[in-house]
Amino acid sequence: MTDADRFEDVVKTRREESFAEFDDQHRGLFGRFHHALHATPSLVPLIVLVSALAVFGIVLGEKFFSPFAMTLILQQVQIVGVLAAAQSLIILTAGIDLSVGATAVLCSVVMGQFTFRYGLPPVAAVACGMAVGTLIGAANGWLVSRMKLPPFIVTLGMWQIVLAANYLYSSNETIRAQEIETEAPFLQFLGLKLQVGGATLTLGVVLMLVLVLVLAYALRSTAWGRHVYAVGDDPEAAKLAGVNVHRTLMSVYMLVGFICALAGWVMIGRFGSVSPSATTGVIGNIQSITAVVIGGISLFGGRGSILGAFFGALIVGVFELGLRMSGADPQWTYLLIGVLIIAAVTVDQWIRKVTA
Amino acid sequence: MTDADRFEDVVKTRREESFAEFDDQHRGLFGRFHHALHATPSLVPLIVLVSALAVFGIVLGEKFFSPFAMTLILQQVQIVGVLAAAQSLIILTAGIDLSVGATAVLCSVVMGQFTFRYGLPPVAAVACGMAVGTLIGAANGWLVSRMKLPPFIVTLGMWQIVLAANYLYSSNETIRAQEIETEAPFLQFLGLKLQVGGATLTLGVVLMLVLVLVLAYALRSTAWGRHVYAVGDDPEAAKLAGVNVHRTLMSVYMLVGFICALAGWVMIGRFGSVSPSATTGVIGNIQSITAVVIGGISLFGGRGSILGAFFGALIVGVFELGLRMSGADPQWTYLLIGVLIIAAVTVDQWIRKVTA
Amino acid sequence: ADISACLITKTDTNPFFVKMREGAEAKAKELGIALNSYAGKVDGDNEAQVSAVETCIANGAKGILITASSTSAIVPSLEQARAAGILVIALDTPLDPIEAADMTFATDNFRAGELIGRWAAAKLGADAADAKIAMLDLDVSQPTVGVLRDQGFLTGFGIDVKDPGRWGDEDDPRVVGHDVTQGNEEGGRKAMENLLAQDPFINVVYTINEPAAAGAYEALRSIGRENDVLVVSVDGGCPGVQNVADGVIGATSQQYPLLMASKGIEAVKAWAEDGVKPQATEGKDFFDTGVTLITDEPVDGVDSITSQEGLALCWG
Amino acid sequence: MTRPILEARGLVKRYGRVTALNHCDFDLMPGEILAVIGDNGAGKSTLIKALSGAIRPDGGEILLDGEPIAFETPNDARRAGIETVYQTLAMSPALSIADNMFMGRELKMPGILGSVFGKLDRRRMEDFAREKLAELGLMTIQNINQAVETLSGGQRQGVAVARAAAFGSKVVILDEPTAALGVKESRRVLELIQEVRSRGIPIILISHNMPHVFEVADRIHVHRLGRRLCVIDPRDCTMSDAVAYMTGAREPEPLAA
Amino acid sequence: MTRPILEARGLVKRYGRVTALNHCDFDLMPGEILAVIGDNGAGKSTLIKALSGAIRPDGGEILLDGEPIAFETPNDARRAGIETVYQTLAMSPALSIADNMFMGRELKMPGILGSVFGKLDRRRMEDFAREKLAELGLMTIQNINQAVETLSGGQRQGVAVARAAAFGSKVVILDEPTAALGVKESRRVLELIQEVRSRGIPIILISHNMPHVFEVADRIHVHRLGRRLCVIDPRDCTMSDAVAYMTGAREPEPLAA
Ligand SMILES: Nc1ncnc2c1ncn2[C@@H]1O[C@H](COP(=O)(O)OP(=O)(O)OP(=O)(O)O)[C@@H](O)[C@H]1O
Ligand SMILES: Nc1ncnc2c1ncn2[C@@H]1O[C@H](COP(=O)(O)OP(=O)(O)OP(=O)(O)O)[C@@H](O)[C@H]1O
Ligand SMILES: O[C@@H]1[C@@H](O)[C@H](O)OC[C@H]1O
Ligand SMILES: [Mg+2]
Ligand SMILES: [Mg+2]
Repeated sequence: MTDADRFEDVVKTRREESFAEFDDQHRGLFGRFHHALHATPSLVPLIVLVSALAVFGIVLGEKFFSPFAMTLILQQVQIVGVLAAAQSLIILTAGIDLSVGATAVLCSVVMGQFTFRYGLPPVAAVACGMAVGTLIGAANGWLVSRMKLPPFIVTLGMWQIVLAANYLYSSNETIRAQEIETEAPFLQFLGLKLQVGGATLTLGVVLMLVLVLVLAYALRSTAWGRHVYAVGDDPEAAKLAGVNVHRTLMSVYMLVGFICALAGWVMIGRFGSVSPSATTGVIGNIQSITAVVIGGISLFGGRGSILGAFFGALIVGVFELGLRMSGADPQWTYLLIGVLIIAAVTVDQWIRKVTA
Repeated sequence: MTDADRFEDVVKTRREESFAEFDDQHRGLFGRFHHALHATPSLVPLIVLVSALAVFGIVLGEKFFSPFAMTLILQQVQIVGVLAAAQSLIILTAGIDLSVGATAVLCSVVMGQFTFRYGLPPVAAVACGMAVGTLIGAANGWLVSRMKLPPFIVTLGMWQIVLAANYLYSSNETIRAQEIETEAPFLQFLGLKLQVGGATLTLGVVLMLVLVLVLAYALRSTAWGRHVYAVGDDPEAAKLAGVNVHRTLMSVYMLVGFICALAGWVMIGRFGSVSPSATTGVIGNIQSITAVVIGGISLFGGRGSILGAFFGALIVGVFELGLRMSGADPQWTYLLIGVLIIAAVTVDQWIRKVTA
Repeated sequence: ADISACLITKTDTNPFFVKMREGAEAKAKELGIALNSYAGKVDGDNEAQVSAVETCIANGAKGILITASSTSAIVPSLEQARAAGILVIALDTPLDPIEAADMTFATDNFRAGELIGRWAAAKLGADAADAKIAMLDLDVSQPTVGVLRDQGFLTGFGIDVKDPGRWGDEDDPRVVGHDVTQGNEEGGRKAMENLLAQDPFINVVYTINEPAAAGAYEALRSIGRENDVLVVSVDGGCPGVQNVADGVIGATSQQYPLLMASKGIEAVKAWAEDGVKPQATEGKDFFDTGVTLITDEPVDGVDSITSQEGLALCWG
Repeated sequence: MTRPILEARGLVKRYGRVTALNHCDFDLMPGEILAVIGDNGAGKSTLIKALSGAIRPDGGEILLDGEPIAFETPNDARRAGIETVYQTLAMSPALSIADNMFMGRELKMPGILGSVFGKLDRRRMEDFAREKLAELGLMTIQNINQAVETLSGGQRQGVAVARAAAFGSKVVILDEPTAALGVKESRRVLELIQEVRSRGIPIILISHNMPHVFEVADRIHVHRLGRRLCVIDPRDCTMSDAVAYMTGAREPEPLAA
Repeated sequence: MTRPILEARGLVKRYGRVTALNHCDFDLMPGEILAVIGDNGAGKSTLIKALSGAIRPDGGEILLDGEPIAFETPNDARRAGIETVYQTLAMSPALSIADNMFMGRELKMPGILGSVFGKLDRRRMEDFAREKLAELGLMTIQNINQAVETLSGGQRQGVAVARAAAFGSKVVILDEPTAALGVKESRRVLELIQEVRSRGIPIILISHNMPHVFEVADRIHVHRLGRRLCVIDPRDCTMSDAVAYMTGAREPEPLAA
């Protein structure tokens, strides 16, 4: 061994070492708050949500703070909420899905038409709807993962295909609520109401809540969830680290297709009827992406929590109902919602910054 | 100096060295093609474009290959083409602009209303339109660069704000082509026609072509262009390397706002009238993004060329006209365009792969 | 004001609805009623209308005036509203079933189409047998107004429409094709160009509304065919009637949104104060606010007024 | 003569106009530490990427235990027991240290929680990660749940090395594992390498640190201009010889070592 | 006694619960090569990021030529003549070598082409880049228009070092410039450092390579647990002393060097 090597001898003998520690400078209430924000990123949209509720509550009084209005918000966001859960999954993988809304509408049409056109039992028709959704998701996933096409383009194309197929297949005929109610009430299952005082919860709302919680658990606490984040963070690194990127992406896209079909079923519950021209087909994608981004999930993938997306959907819902109830003119409402979208994210950024 | 260091002595004496060279294995035609593809990424969408032209030409014959139909495509894509040029700039910085279409429409309304409501000379009204566009761009840029908000959210909010402002300001009143023609023909300036045989070029088309070429030059051959790419590639690295990221982003967003205003002027030329409810306000963003992505610019920024985006816009234009001429009904056209968007990008990926 | 009412339109990006709202607002002010207006984001936006109805219930409105985007899908929500004691009036577009509203104040859209169809056929005379017709419709989702006017036009022109519930299924060779316009100038021009590329000898153009007609005219003008093609439309907005006067549009069917709106507001007041519901037009199941053909080249067998007269009645 | 456990014949890899591997041969013997040295850009990383399934070579073949193999993905190689630390480290920046160490081989909770609900055993993974980092002397890591992107350059490298050493079963490949490491941490990595070898697992070590290479390697593969120039025995050669070969200052005798 | 050209007093920087700089002092004398050594994660990179405007410290002050300064961006530091090679290299992966070297200080064509049309002088920039790389002995780079992301780890580092050395006018800061470099390339960097110093420009060199540090440094700043532990003179101390200080095996006498 040569001379110059010997300086390494110093480190050859091991000493007792402990992990470095410094005084924690951020004690007290602010320190805790600070730490909580770091540990739970979805806290920020939650704060924005609570503030929005407070402001409208003060302006509109008990008309707004009634159990009726509060649960009405949940009912009004249930479709977007379910779609936002699906969209979150895709965005976490650094993708984007423009076809979610159209898929939901097509699936609801399949559920309806399979029952009324082909006389399938409603349960089977609902299952077929789920299958169609999952298949569409699988097609998206395969194009993204195997053919390496950009998700934006794949789902843009799929959006148009699904929407046009939906119009063509249904001949644009609405199945009326009255018919469904008498002949296939199961289709409206998710519209069942649980009334507690003035508060009204539908099964669709319950489904949304359960879905969000289950997905939050899966993303946080299972290997699959970790893989979803890793793939979104850096797919190349994930592949080298031994994640089966293809399988992860396929599972995400198929699950998303399935959730979209659920959203389609929720739509039947909420509107009673099956309508191929439901606007969700056209603007469901932008609505769900808005919720996701307001909820703090990065469009570049790998960062954010699905709870955040849910709060994002609620934030928009609160703004919309609040503004409508204050009687703002529709264009002013749109304009204000535009302002508030930007403001919500500004507040989010600001909170993150002062507590960084 | 110790013993072990001495191995470095070998490299202390410098020897004549030349850069490593290997046999170029890719000679011949394929080799050149191969190299050209690598050097010029916009070649791939160009190939897709030419193939699409060829296919429709074979199917439809000279009806399609007429100077009339060929220049009609240019006229039909002129607005999307201009917006796609703007969108490319933003996407190169790893942003996205959902407000381009709405901004164009608002600017055209400003040009019209300033002339007819306030009696400004048309030239001044056009200048005001440009100023409004640039201001909107500046607002977007400031929120993105200074407030560090995600471009998607900023421009989503701005889209709603601008669109609503457009309806509110104009009370949705159209200014008729006949009125403009008699009282303020300058507003329709970009609609002027250059007729050569059956071919019809408008000044708007010429503007689009010049704009694309100028931007291509600026991106490729000026320091500003390099900075745009660097900011999109890795803003952190660009900042550390000495790029003024804020100034670069502001310049891009303001320029984009200005180009949107140009698109608004092009719209007046094309439609003759000024209409606040033009569809471009609602779907101009998706159309331009589609063109950009089909043209091979990465949504993650820093990669791609603006010429590609222009070819992307043409590809969609060719598909649309070709399908309509073959008599496909609108719903099927819609569906097929979805398929073709995916197919175009698949071919693009495939060419890149076999020549990688 | 302790009486409050809601106006829910399909969108508020269409001058038709903008004027309707202005009419309602003016009347509401006059009668001392508080009016909240809502609108969908795009044509066909049922979701936004459902949310709007729910908001009206939460706000304790006395009456809802609605132009339904989806005539049947909105019905369950309106039933809820009626159950809460709210008077529901359908404007412009009848609900499905029509009894889902307490009353309907509307144009007969099929008839509006039929009038311009008959006019165009009569204008062409014998040439109608080998006309080449371009159909510029609203949207691929085939909203009901669009279908009714399209099918009305074809019926009036003497073409077998097959299923009257959808456009595009007829097989008469005189129909060159359908394309969609989104009801504005931009869409009108592009759709016209597309159909002209398909068949340059088109000589009759049906358009869903007047902005689409103006766009189609620009496309015709750019190839110098503006003088030998008949363009017909529906609406009767002031710019549209002016376009009839200028020869851009041959004939248009005028409807009366301000009338619908003011009638609706009056009905709400009557309901809130005296508990009475409005009555339908004799012999119809709705209150017909009327439709009038406007043209400066009248033909035999179709009643019409001139553009000069039309301008006095136009809206927007 | 024993068979190589991993060998490659005539590997070729081109990137556009750049030739990264130019008919390259390679042999790894059972139980040995094989160092790979060469100039920057000589093609060392490309070689090991080909061996570990991260890229597919344009030509040539790879044999594991004498059998030709074609890994489609790094996962295939991993399943065959080949564990690699890439020069780029291959970590998910936003995930924690423990998440990264167990990526693709997460530990589940015992019982129904793990088997049915797939719940991860955070605690066990964190403890394991902390222990492995302590073994490498990386005591400046203050928080095991820190995202990898917030680690210093050397800390990050330490995590990657700890991962490979902990899980490799057949071959461990290390591409410049000590480049960003401090004196103490490098020393620990060298010890770790020797410990892994003493478990009978052969190691491929790419390094620019000649004293380290000569200290631990059994054989040294000298890479130059995309191919194996020669293989030398550190007991027969000096560092100066090695450097002279790899920089092209001297030509090796035909069939060296 | 001469004034330090660049100094820092009591710098503090925290990341959430992690303390990266803990009341750290720093001095750089005119014309010297100052080495900074320390364990992984000791806070060396954080220190130089604070000095070069890449991060803003939570506390403490920085003085340039005795004047307090507060750089808002790296650009400010650069304009003041401080050129830095960051550990992460700070390059735009998709851009070419020449583009990266001239980022922010591009050369324009002579005449109207340059002044009015802002046309870049590609040729001149490429020739310059090629020449600087050749000086570092990076001869494996086959194509000067290659995107930086396609370079090997060492090649990439070489480009960053060449950039800083070519443009630094007041202070040059190098954060582990030779970590990924080969023997020959590292040697060239050391020569380059000495050459820069001979131009009268002081240099801060962070490195884990003790022989290199002791070969070129005039003074050595030993960093430990987020602060300066001591400054030692390489002529009075051995490498073993240095390593003992930085790893905490030995405590320095108060006020060493
Ligand atoms: N993805 C790629 N595209 C183009 N060229 C590449 C790519 N990857 C590597 N190269 C080129 O291949 C050659 C070999 O690179 P490689 O990374 O294998 O070198 P290395 O021997 O590992 O160097 P170092 O010691 O610096 O890590 C280099 O010239 C490099 O520029
Ligand atoms: N952005 C960040 N967020 C959180 N912690 C950080 C961040 N950057 C650095 N740190 C922490 O600060 C400490 C000092 O990091 P730094 O990069 O300065 O170390 P270093 O001395 O340069 O180490 P090395 O020699 O490994 O490069 C480390 O514990 C690191 O984990
Ligand atoms: O009647 C309305 C019509 O005038 C407008 O143009 O489109 C929507 C219709 O409901
Ligand atoms: Mg390498
Ligand atoms: Mg460091």
